[in-house]
Amino acid sequence: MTYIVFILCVFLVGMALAAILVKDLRSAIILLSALSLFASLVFLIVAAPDVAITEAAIGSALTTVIFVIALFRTRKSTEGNTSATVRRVDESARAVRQKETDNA
Amino acid sequence: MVSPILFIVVPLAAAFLTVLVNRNAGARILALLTALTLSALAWFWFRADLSTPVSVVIAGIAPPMGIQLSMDRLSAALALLISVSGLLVILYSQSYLKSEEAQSKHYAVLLLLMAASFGILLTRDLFNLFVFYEILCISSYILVASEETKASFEASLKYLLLGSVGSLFMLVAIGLAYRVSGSLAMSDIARALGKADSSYAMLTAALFVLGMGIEAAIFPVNTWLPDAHSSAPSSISAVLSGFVIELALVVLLRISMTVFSSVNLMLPLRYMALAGILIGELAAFGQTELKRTLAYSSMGQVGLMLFALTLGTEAGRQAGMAHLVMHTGAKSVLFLIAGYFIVRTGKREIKSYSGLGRRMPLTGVLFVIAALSLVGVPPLFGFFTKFKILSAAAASGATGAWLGIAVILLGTVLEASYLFRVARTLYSDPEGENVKAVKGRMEMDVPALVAVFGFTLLVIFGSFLLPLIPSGLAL
Amino acid sequence: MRKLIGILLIGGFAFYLVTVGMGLFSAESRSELDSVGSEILATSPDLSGAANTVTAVVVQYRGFDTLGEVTVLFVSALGVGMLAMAIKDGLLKNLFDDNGGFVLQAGSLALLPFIVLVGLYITLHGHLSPGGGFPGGVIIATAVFVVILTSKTLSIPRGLINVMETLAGLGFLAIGFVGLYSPAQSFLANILPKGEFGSLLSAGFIPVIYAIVAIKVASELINIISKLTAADSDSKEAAE
Amino acid sequence: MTVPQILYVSAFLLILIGLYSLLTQRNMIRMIIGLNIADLGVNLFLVTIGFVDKGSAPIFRAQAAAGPMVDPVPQALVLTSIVIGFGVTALALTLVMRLFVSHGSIDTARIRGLKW
Repeated sequence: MTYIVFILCVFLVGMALAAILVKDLRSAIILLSALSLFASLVFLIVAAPDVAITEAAIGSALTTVIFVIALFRTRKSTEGNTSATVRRVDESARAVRQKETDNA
Repeated sequence: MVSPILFIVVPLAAAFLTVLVNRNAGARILALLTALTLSALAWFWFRADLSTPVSVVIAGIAPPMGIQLSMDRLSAALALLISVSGLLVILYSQSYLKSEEAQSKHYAVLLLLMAASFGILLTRDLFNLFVFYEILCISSYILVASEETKASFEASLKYLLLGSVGSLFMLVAIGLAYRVSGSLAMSDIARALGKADSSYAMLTAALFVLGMGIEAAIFPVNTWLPDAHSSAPSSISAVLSGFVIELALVVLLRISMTVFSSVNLMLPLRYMALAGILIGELAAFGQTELKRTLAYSSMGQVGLMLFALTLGTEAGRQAGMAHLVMHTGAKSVLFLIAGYFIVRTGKREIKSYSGLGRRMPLTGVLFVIAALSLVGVPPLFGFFTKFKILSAAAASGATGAWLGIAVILLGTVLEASYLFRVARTLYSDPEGENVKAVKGRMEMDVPALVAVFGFTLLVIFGSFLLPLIPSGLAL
Repeated sequence: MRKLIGILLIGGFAFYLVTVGMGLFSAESRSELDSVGSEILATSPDLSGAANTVTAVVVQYRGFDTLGEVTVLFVSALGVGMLAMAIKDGLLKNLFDDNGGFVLQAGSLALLPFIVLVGLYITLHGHLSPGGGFPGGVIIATAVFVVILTSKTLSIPRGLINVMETLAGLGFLAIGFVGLYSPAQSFLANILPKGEFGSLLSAGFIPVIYAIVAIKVASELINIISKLTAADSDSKEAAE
Repeated sequence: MTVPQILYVSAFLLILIGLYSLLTQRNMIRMIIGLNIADLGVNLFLVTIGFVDKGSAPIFRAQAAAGPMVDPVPQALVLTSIVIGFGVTALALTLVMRLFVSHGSIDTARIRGLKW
């Protein structure tokens, strides 16, 4: 058990470092979410299942949702107005869908 | 049977209900009624015989397993102060916030702030204290941001980030305390820390004081205060400067005297207090905006109270509590009137208020009275409290007491000069453009005037309350 | 400069904590509890009737904290509601106009009852197994988020959610008052019959409180997310 | 090293990493990420305090598990702390969104109104 905890804790610290050092904000948020999920695994191992389930639901899922919403809403647009951002997001969404239909 | 628990439950229930009341008027009336109920409750407890504190256990489980609330004389006095100032501020908001949209939620948050204040006063469980402290902090952040200006959002976020770090420190301290005592009840922790290793107790106490000191605006961690108090809506500035920081200060002091009695925190706190007085008053002297001046002045006044409370003598504690009551009255009056000056002129700088005292004669007089009391001019309440602090310091013989007296006198001189500057501007000859810029009727609205008048009564006749102010900062 | 100050501050703090803290855990790790926890473990089955002791602590021994905790969420939801009203950039509206097609919409609606069921299970078994009102409420709210994310025209019944929120809050306080005016004479006292240990209908008021907490948490979270994702028209409606 | 020591050290490192990020970052969302990491560290610390060697989860089952149970009280505290952390995060991010609407930036260096 000591080894499992040790490896998981090394992961935890590594992920935390990565989350604050990584350039891309999106990656940082996803790393935070993964960090939370790993932490809930640690909680499960050290006999705290209640904490684990709450951390997984709130820390890992909900917090990420809020962070992603905040990221979308604070995305810097090149022209300085939001309509351009909207257009860009729309275009990328359309491109993704196009690709999917192509693949299908 | 009137249980102290009503202090927490009544505002909570009213806040939950406010969400359903979408009309502003309804929310206002609900908030006013709640504050009236709370004032009546507080009056009941203030009059009650509390020579032995009344304790209530939650869920019928005695501490250390359960949570215990306890009502003593200090809590009853502060509860009365909080509920009456809450009542007056809600009355004032009625006319001040008229133009704002969707203010009904604002009242709910204000009620929750009051519930949390009562919670941290009454609880005797360290973690329960933390939970109520968090409610207090979060509602303060929201109320600061509710001015909805650029500056208020920034101030609120800054306050939030600093406050969250403080809560983290507090939580670590609670964890350390639980590790050594195996309990969360304050009395158990006090006993266990007394026996523990001194560096361990010191670390726990330092983390806790640093964490909670952020809300109490103790010197090194009070950088949020001038921004938050000056960019909040004026009624909220009155609440935050009027009782929130004082409350945090008193609770912090009570905890460091009881739970952390094994650690000598008084001396470092006393020097922090002196640094706070100097920096606050010096910074206030240099400000050009009225509300910012008042905010920095609060910083200095908190230092003054902290100095008196940490003297370690009965007289010092009594003087500190008296000064706290005086400051609640005076600073509320000043902030509430400053709010109206901003509404009438649309400007925040002191120099644009020239001649306003002649246009609003009654308001101007009330402002000057509160300012004089804050400086400590006889026969106002402020004179007696400041005098008591100085004499207590001289009699205590504590380390740094004489240095403290010198700093307080210097602070008083600075305070007198900047408040006199404001008063002179109010009664100077108005410049042509300013007269036109002033809109609205001559005086403040009636409810606001009543509220300000209530606080002014406290400032003038507070000296008669002196024998009633309790001093025991007991657990 | 900022970095330097940050490193210095944190380094000093680190040094102190490590020196004291390693001393704290340097002794061989404990095999026995020497805290109030052991007392709680001994008395909990009789006193609360809950198999899960953490639940017993959260709801009964420290139920007052839970009331405060629910209030913290309530305050944040109020704050988010007050502040989010003026964010009107229309970005998310456009984002969510991209509704993902029929399969996703129908699928999310079909999933809704199942996710809610899981949430209810976790909530109501809180006194028997890990879980309880907080994760249960989050899961129930998640079911609604999935529908929000996929559908274009769904409008959240704000009024209904507000009513639920208020009723849940008042219900919690009412249960507290029942305890206060019952023979136990103590706020939040567990006066309901304890039932058979380990069965679903046991532990007195613990499942009731957890159900209330779940409703409260779910409605707060739906409120927060729907305010934050609200499009222009929606936020105007909320302002009224 | 024993399990509590490993947990203690990593909880402590998480707090430090989070606080470092909070103090040095200029992007407000990154500051809040730092706050969350520190929060997680504190939660891990609290769980560590209640840990007992070879302890089982504090749930009574039909077939009684051998050995001691871990302390349930810190776990209850952590539940509260997680929920409070979420509330603060949601509020902070809403404030950041509002600041972006009024200033067009989430960089503290570009927001000039107040000194940070």
